[in-house]
This record gives sequence, structure tokens and C-alpha cells, in this order.
Amino acid sequence: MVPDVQELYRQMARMRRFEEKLAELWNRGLISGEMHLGVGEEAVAAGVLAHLEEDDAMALDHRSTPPLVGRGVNMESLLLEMMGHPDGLCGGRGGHMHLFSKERLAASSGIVGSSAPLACGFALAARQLRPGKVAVAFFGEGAANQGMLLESFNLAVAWNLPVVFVCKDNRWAITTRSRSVTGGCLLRRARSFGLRAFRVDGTRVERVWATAGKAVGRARAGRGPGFILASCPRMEGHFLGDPMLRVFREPVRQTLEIGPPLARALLSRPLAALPARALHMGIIGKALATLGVEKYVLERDPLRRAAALLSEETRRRIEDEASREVEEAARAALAAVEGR
Amino acid sequence: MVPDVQELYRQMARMRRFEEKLAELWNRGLISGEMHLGVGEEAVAAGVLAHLEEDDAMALDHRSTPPLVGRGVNMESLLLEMMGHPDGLCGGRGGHMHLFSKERLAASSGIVGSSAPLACGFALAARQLRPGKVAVAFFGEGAANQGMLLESFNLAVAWNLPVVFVCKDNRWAITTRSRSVTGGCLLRRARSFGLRAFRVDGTRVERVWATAGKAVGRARAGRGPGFILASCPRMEGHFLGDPMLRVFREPVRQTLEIGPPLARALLSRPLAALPARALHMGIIGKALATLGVEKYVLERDPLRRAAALLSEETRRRIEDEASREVEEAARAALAAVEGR
Amino acid sequence: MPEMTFAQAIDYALGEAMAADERVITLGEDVAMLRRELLVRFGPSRVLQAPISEAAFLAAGVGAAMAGLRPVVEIMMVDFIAVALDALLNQATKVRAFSGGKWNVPLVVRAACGGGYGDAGQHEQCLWGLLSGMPGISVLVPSNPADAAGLMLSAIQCDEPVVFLEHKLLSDYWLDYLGRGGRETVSFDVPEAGARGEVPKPPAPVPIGKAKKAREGRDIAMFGLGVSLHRCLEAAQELEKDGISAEVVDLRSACPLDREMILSSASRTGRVLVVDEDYAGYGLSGEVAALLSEEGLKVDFARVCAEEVVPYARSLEDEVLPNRRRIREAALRLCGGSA
Amino acid sequence: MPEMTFAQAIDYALGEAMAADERVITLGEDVAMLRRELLVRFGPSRVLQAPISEAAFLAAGVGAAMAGLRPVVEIMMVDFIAVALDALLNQATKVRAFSGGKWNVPLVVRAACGGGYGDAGQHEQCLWGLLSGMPGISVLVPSNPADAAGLMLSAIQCDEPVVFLEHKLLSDYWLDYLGRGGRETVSFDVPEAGARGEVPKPPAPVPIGKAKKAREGRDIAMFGLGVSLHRCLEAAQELEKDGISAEVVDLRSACPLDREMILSSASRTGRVLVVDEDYAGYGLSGEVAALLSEEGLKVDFARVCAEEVVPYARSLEDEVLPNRRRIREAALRLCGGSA
Ligand SMILES: Cc1ncc(C[n+]2csc(CCOP(=O)(O)OP(=O)(O)O)c2C)c(N)n1
Ligand SMILES: Cc1ncc(C[n+]2csc(CCOP(=O)(O)OP(=O)(O)O)c2C)c(N)n1
Ligand SMILES: [Mg+2]
Ligand SMILES: [Mg+2]
Repeated sequence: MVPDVQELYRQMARMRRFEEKLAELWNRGLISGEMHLGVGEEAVAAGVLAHLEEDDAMALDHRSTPPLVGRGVNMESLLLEMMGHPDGLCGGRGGHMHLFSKERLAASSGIVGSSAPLACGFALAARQLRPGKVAVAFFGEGAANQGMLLESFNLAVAWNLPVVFVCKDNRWAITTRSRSVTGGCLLRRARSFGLRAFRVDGTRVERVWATAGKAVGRARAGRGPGFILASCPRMEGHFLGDPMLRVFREPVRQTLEIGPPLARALLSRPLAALPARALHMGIIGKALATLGVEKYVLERDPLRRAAALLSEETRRRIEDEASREVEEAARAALAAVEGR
Repeated sequence: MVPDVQELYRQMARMRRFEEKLAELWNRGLISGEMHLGVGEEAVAAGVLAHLEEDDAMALDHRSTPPLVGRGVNMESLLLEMMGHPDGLCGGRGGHMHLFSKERLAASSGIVGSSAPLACGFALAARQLRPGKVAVAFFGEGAANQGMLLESFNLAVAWNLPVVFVCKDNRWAITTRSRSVTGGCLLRRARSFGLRAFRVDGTRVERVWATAGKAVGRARAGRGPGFILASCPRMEGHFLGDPMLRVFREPVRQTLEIGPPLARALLSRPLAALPARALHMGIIGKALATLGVEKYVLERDPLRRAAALLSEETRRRIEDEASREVEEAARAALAAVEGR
Repeated sequence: MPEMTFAQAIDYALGEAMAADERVITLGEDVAMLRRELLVRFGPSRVLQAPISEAAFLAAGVGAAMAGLRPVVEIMMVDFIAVALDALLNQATKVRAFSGGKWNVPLVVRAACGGGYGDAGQHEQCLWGLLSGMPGISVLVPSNPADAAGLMLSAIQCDEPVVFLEHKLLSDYWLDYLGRGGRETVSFDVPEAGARGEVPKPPAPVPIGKAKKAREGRDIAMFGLGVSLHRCLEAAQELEKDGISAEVVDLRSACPLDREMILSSASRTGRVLVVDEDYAGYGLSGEVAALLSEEGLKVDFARVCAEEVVPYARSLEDEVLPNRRRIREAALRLCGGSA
Repeated sequence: MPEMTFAQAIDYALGEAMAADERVITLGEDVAMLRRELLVRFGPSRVLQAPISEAAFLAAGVGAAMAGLRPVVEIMMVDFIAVALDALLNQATKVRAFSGGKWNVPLVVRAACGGGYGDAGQHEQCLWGLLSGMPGISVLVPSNPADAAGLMLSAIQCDEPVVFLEHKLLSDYWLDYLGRGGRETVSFDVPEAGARGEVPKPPAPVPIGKAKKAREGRDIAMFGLGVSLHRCLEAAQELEKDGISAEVVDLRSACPLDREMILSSASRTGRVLVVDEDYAGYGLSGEVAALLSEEGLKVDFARVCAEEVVPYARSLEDEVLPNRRRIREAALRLCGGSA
């Protein structure tokens, strides 16, 4: 089987355009709270979702808009939800970290790691009520240190559940380099629980598609749960307005904010040996520097990479369609919001 | 280095005699609640404890008497505690699942899996306040599916803590065959988090001693946390009065109790296909049968095995000493209890 | 009506519910042995043996409930909910609210609770106060076999998360497992009327949130549930000799409370004593006080609860858990007399 | 006395405590960035970056405290305590009791709490009621920089487990991280007197369990803490125009409660309004009612709390969290008038 790259790209473009719109609305103050985008994760979402059927279920984390858009949840109702409108997907009561679509058996949660056991439950119900259906959990590499998620790996194997765990490894958990607080390797970790584990470059949608096909296929056939470790970039920081990103985007203003207290701390009494302090300062500097480098690794943009597989004309047509769909949804949603 | 088998046996004999006394007192109704013995785990306790120094710490589970006895906690105060006496180790307020010795930095807990993070905390404090000291966590293979314990594996590696995790694999968690609810293999599981992991026959004290020497030595030297998977028999059921064991000890009476409701259930309406029911019945039968077989695998008794390494005379001398120590403690404790 | 033990009644109701509705399943640690009769009837696909992973399997229960099953998840003892609370606090009880009422979680959490057999306070807690503090949950605490069966049935039929607590002192197999262990050398203060009694066949659902008057009285209203209800009744008998006529109300659920019955008993007697085996602070007894105060009902009020961690020694434990003596003394004080 | 923001005051006190006592450490997720100034001063062995493993690192904090350190463990937001509650419920708060008073746990749990910025109820909870329900714990909720510094100091000096809650609406960096994100296009109802103020230098410990009268009044006593305290003060000003003189008491800790001040304010005014951003049921407001009732103080009582899961939409959220309007209306009703 070969992937339908046009369709995959179409989904990725829809996700990206949609989230760009979210960023715009958020910046205009129309969306409140933390807004975590899945920009950079589109290939993972699209590649996995391509294998889902009706009545398959999804448990999502705090970056849940790409999978929901990809699964066909109405864009206008998503936008209305983000803007807290009563006609939103959840009546304006859930917001962007708590999006629920019962029809699509899709639920998100802002508690890191909770998507994994939720998906186990979805899978258990599938096995009883909808044989041949599967559940997918999306989460980040940082979540892989959360106890309930690790327990879920075991539970899925012990109960042979039709579930696929998809770990989107963007190497960061807020401001923490995940590697610095994670022992061993996640692929081996998953495998050690008895999961069939796959690693894939999550910026290459065609590869995600092929890998997910195997994992979802096994689960659907009742041959056991799977794990996919998909690397991907974190292109927009942890959330919109990420202060660490701001340091790079507005270096002067932000350094003025962060710098002086740090310098004060560096010099305050009682003094640790000054070299030690410089070292500690270095830790922060390094984190910021790494982040800076990451930020500009834009060639890992999954859309750019997928676009390379298409003719320029096709790409543009798809992009235009996606933009139009998003613009229309946004126009309608904004009209509703302003009309209140 | 070679182990001091006499000393190891001495500790094991003290633990065993002590717990036999506990069983006696429990049967007399002088100890209340669940009483989980560590009978069968003595080689693991003794082999590990032989490497502990003053100011090393221990976090224990619900089978905590062998390590406490081995660590030199006063037997009389332990017995008084079990009997709920105000002069007991914890003023009669903790009881057998919650034994605390601040002097010996030893704490037990009845929450499965909680010893692992507690030991991480002990180890953290050791590194700050008592460099070169280590912490040990004891727990069962069933606990290895508990989230906080899995998190602790990672935490220990991430923070390079001087901690050794000791998993006493008796293959059962109450009435559950752990293998039937555990994916993969625990040794690989520990290793996948970056722990240095060792497997050992936990009924052979000299081997436990050798393995623990490596793990504790590494931790003490700051070279990282370790994990020991030590197999051992569960010789006394889950706790004293274990109803599953009773089935084997008093087959007639117990079968009369358990049998009829099961038979009723087997026949009650609406009926699943009868073969299915027989199958389900088989599951229970098999569990009971396995347990029965286990029970009589007494040649795995670690004391018997260690005794084989000693001359009959030495063994007897050690046994006598241990019996005397326990009897004296018991006499004093009983006198105090009766004197109230 | 056949007579059953408290434990039999629960499993009887659960079994009937499972027979009537394929979507009802049960899962938890050791269920293959604890619920062996259900296992034999319904097989391992509906009676699922779980690893010691409460956080995961309770949250999986939430997911299963969202996706169409009606799971009864056993957390062996309610104390262990501490490792799995997220599934209730941030998931189960939030779904209905966050989804704008469009999605719900018909989940039952079943757990053994309570003390009186010498396991100490890491295994003998009640925690219904803590659990009731989450909006969107019901917490049921039956005190006798008929209510146990009826409330289990209602819990399973309820479309929202319900915690069903099974007091170990009423539940013969738990008490035997954890306290007696087959010994003849120990004894427990088991309220007989709670441990055994008639149960309608087929089981009749008991509405959630409806209290029941367990004894009529004029001078004081005592509110209790679970084993405490029986302690109230025992104390009420003694109080009769003191010339005090005590009304006793079985709240039956810690949450929701039966406002109406609480208010009517309180206003009629003018004196309220809440007897609660759970911790005194920030829990059920406070909620009753608030409810009365909010309604402007100015009654004499006292509570007899667990004031501290339940200690191990049986004698100490007996003093920490609400007992006849403490209840009687509190009642006498409220009624202006002295013990 | 220098002026500081609420957040600065906390870290100032923490920094001073760390400087004075090597045993004080802090650990949690992202502390290398959140507490970067402490990291620079004290290095990574005392400011430990943790994986997203709250259950393990909070329990490790318990162990570290038992073994001689005085850890300040950050649970980023108090909502996340649900995955780690065992460390408090069954470990930290049990050690003193179970060890017969021989071992104790000088642990501080620090967490951001509260709403008002549009993250919805999985990130905007207060949970001090739930936490206060465990015997053996203190739960501190400062409402201004001086108290924040003083209470943090006392928390670290305390030999028992303490939860220290930092309200996000008072804490500029949290509000910026989670709510504003550097935008000029959103606004929040930040109580200025809480977000910034004078802090004694060196910081002065504020005793745990001592309330503070924030405003004198005759007709009604309003009890609040954290942001709700400020909402009370705002409402009190409006009530003045209604001819009502409202006393406002800053409880400062949800547990222990300052019995004495509560009783004196209540008995003097005869009317009590508890304003609590936490859930209404089975929590702080009930405990205040019980405390008053137990003392036989028959006052008019009402409460303004969060009655349900905090919804996402800012307009809905504003109605669920206690606001001036709801407080004023409740006060007017209590005082026999109407809004
Ligand atoms: C239990 C819990 N702990 C902490 C948080 C705060 N938090 C939100 S997102 C996040 C980082 C998650 O990292 P990762 O899983 O890698 O996902 P990413 O944000 O990188 O996509 C953290 C720590 C939370 N929401 N829940
Ligand atoms: C969190 C938690 N879940 C469940 C229990 C009940 N329980 C007590 S011991 C036990 C079995 C533990 O098995 P294992 O860790 O293998 O230790 P073993 O008893 O075999 O020594 C269980 C499930 C508990 N005490 N704590
Ligand atoms: Mg990440
Ligand atoms: Mg075991």
C-alpha cells in the first residue's frame, strides 16, 4: 500500500491553517488561557489518523486541535468553543484543553499522561461493544514519565487491548529538556512492558503513515497494543506567548525583564563560590541557547517536507482550499461571537 | 570477598524465629489485623542488609519485619508494637504495616509501591547530608506495576540517586498470579529506565549477598541506582490466615464454604454457554491448584538452603541462639502486655 | 425476601445488573477470586483481573464508561484511591461539565472502607468527605444488606460517577480476610442488623440521595451512615434509659445529602448530632452544619467523628472511631444533661 | 520595607530560608526556569529539576524530609496533586501519628491555585478544602506579599507537612504565563493590594493558623482568603453604600482555622458570610459552619463559593467564582435587605 500523500497533505494543511487562525484569535484576546498548538505535529496526527475508521476512538492531550480537525470535527464549533461561545463544541465550557466530541469518540485532557489510560478504557469498550475498533492515545515524551501512563503500557499488554500509544517527541516539556530528566530510552521503555514499539521520524508524514499502518493494523486485528515514538519539532514554544520564545523574539525587552533579577541573584549574599554561580548561570544560558537553536530548525517543518512530495500546483490548490475552509469557519464564528 | 555465611544465616534464623513468634501471637489473637510475614524472603533481606552501614536508610513494604529485625531493631519493642502496647516501637499506633525506626532510618508502608519513592527521598537526603550513604527500597513484583514506583525508577536515574531497588519476586500479589497481569519482564523493565539491573535467586543468600554487594557498592560510590530482581517463595500465603491457603490446609471445611456459592453461580440464570462456564470455573481451579503446588515447594526455603552451607553443629548453635533471643523478647513483651 | 449477608447482597445486585445488561462489567485487583461467582457466570471478559495500577485502571474505567460500558471498578480499599484520584477529580467528574452536558460517565467505583478491626489508618479510612468534595459525584454508604443491594443497583443505573463504599465491619469476607483470618481468638463489634438481613428479590433500586429514618425520636436527631448509623442506634437505646428520645437518620449517601429529611428531623428536634466515622474536619459533618445554617435553622449542634489518624492498637482505635460512649455523652451534653 | 510583587515575596522568603539553612531545598518541574534566581544562587543540587512524575517526587520529598532535609516541593498547579495525593494522604500526614510521635515530616508543598484567567476547571481549582480534610496538615493561602513571604517562612520552619498555595491571579508570572502570554488584548481582575505590597526585610514569619482582620465592621462578618479576601473587601466597600458595615477577616490558612477570631467576629456581628473560591460542598465553608454551630453560636449564615466545575468561557467563569455581585447580594440577604 502507498500513502495518499495529497490527502495527508490536505489534512496537515487544514490543521496548520486552523491553528494559525487560533494563534491570530488568541493574539486578539478572543481566546483565553493557555493555548498549546500542535504546530509541528501535523504529520504525526495525519499519518496516524489516516488509519482510523468510524467508531475508532482518540484520547488526546493539551495539543488536541490537529487530531480533532483531522478527524473532521466541525471547525466553526471548535472556534466557537475556543472563544467561549455557547454554540461551541462544548458550550464554551471546556475550552482548548478540554475538547470533547462524543460523536467522534474523541476526548482531550490537560492532565499530562491521562490520555493513555483513557485510551485503554476506550479500547476496552471497543473490544466489548465494537469489535475490530481501536483507540489511539496521543501524548508527549514528557508524559512518558507520568505513572498512570506507564501503568497503562502494562495494562494494555496485560489485557491485550486494541490501543496504540503515540508519543510525540518534541524533546521539551515546557522549559525542561526531557532528556535531562528521563532515564534510558523511551522506545526500549515501551518495549520492556511488552508493547510492540516503533520509532519514526514524525516530520515525514509518509513514514508515519507506514508505521502507524502497522501498529493500528495489529491492534485492530487483536494482535496487541502498540507504541509509536515519533520525533517532531516544537515550533511555537510550549504555548502561545511562551516567555522563553519571547526572549528570542524580542530579545531586548525580555532580557531587560529576566536579566536583572538573575544578576541580582548571582551576586546576592551569602555567596556560593563565584565559579559555581557562573556554572549555574550557564545551565540557564544553555537551556535558552538550545531553545534558540531549536527554534530556528524550521527545516523540520513537516508541512514543508510533505510539500516537497507534491507538485507546486497541487500544493497550492490544497493550501488554498484549506485556507478557504478555515477562513469561512472563522468568519462564521466571529460573526456569532460579535453578534452576541 | 566472600560472604560470612554464618552471620548471614544467623540473621536469617533471627528473622524466621521472630516471625514464627509473630504467627503464634497472631493466632492467639494478640496481634490484630492483616499480618503479612516475610517468611521465604529472609535470604533477600539478609543478603542485602549485610552491605548496609550505619546511616543507610531502608524503605519497606508490608512485609517489613525481616529487614527490621536484621537491622537490629529491638525485638521486644517490635513485639510490643504488634500487640498494640504503648511501649511498642511506635507506641502501639503504627502496627505491623507501619513500623518506623527513625534511629535506623527505616520506614514501612502498607501502600503498595510507596517504598520506592520514599527510598528516593532517603537517598536524596543522604547525598546532601550523609555523602556515601545509600537507601534501599524493598517491594514485591506486584508493586512493579504501580505508577509511583515506575516513576521512581526514572527519578532515581534522572537524579543519579544512591538507591537500590530490591524486588522480591514471589510471583503472587494476594490471589493474582503476577505474570498474568504483567507485561514484558521486570528485569528489562528496570533496565529500560536506565537502572543497572541484576537478577538473582533470592533463596540463595550467598548469591544475594554477592549481587547486592555490586548494586550497593555502585550506589554508594555515586555510580548510579540499581535494581535487584530476587525470586523467592511465598511460604505463608499472602497473610496469616490466607483463605486460599486455608483451602489446602483444611480442605473439607473450606470447600464447603467456597464450593456451593460457586456451583450456584455456575448454574444461575441467564446461562452463558455451559462450556464457557466450565472454562471460567477452570480459571479459578487453576489458580487454586497453582497455589497448592507452590505451597509445597518447600525445598525453596532459603533457610534450608543456607543451612546446607553450614555444619550441623554451627547451624544448631545459631538456631538455638536465635530461638533464645526471640523467646526472651517474647517473654518480656508478653509480661508487659499482661501486666497492663 | 431471602436473607443475605451485606456482602452477598452487593454481589447479588451486581450479578443481576450484569445479567440484565451486557454493558455492565467489573474490574479490579483480585476480582477473579473476590468475585469468583461473577467470574464463573460472566467470564473473564466481563470480570477483569487488574494489575496493581489503580491510577490506570480507574482512568480506564472512565474511558470505558465514556465509550459505552457501565464499569464497576474496584479499588480494593478506599484508602488506595489516593494513587488514582486524578481519574475522579480531573477526569470522571469533569466530563459532563466540560463537554457542555453532552458526554457523561456512568462509572461506579466500589471500595471497602472503614475500621474497627485493627489495620490502622492507612487501611481503615472512610474518605467519603474527601470524595464528596468533588462536584459531580455521588458517594453511597449503605448500612444494611437491602440498602446495599438497592444502592448498588442505582449506582450502576446512574449516568454519573458514583462511589459505592462497602464497610468492612459489615462485610463478612472483608472482615474475615483482614481482621479475623479464620481465628476464633479475636472479636469485632459487628452490628448484626447491618451484616445480615432481608433483601428483596429481584433487588429494588434505592434512590440515591434519599435518607431513611431508622428510629423516631423527639429530643435529638442523630445523623449517621454505614457503621456509624448502628452506633447511633445503639446509643439511642442507652439514651432512652437517660430519658432522652433520640431520632436516628440513616443518611445512606454522604453526597448528595437529603436536605429535606435533614431539615425536618433537625427542626423537629432542635438538636443535631452528626456521627461520622470519617475525619471530623472539612467533611460530612461540616456540610450538614452548613446546610442547617444556610437554611437559618438554629439548632444545637455537635459531632462525633474520627478526630485523628486511626491508630493501630484496638483499644486506641475504639476511642478514635465513634463509639456508643462518645455518642451518648455528646447527646447528653446537647440535651443539657451530663454523662 | 521594600515593595515586592506577590511572587517576588515568596521567592524572597524561600531564598532567605535556603541561605540560612542548607537543609532547605526545592524541587519540581521546570524549577530551573521558574526558580532560576534560586538556581543561580544555590545550584542544581538544591534546586532540582524533576520529571513529570508528581507522585514519585512528592513522595520523595516526604522521604527527604524524614531523612533530614526541609524540602519545598512544587506541584506546579494544585490540580495536579490528584496524581500524587498518596504522598500526602497516606504518607506525609501519617508518619507522625503512626510513629507514635517519634518521626515527623517537615515538608512544604508549594502549588499555584485558583482561577480567573480562562484555563477552566482542570487548572483553576483551589482544593484547599480537599487538602484540609487530612488530619495532620496545614494549608496556607496568603492574600498579599507580606503574608506570602511570612507564611512561606513559617511553612519551611514548621516541623509538619504544610501546603502553601499561591493564587495565580496574585502571582504576576503565573498570570502572564497562563493567562496573558504577553498579550495586551486581555485583562484580568487582579486585586492590586494582593499582587504588590511592602514586605519586611528580613522577612518576618507569620504564625500559621492566625487570621487577620482586614476591615472592621459591625453588621456582618465576611471570611475569605486568597483572592476571595479581596473580593470581600471590594464588596464591603459597595455594601457601605447600602448602609451595611461589613467586617472582613483574612483567614490566611484554610487549615488550621483561627477559631478565636472567627468566633469573635461572628458573635459580634451575628451574621457570617463565608466567601470561598473553592468548591462549596464538604470544605472550608462547612467547616466554619460546624465550628460556629459546635460553639453554640447561632448566627445567620451564608456562603458564596464555587458551586460547580469552573467553566472555560470567561463570562461563565466570572459567575462561578465568587464575585462582588454575588457577595453583595448574599450579604444583603443576610442583613435582611435585598439586592
Ligand atoms: C500531571 C500534570 N503535571 C504537570 C502539568 C503541567 N504541564 C502541562 S504541559 C507539560 C509538559 C508536557 O510535556 P510533553 O508531554 O512532552 O508534551 P508537550 O507539551 O511537549 O507537547 C506540563 C509539565 C500537567 N498539565 N499535568
Ligand atoms: C496501592 C495499593 N493497592 C493495593 C493494595 C492491596 N495489596 C496489599 S498487598 C498487595 C499485593 C502486593 O503484591 P507484591 O507487591 O508482589 O507483594 P507480596 O505481597 O507478594 O509480597 C495488594 C494488592 C495496597 N496495599 N496498596
Ligand atoms: Mg514534549
Ligand atoms: Mg508478590
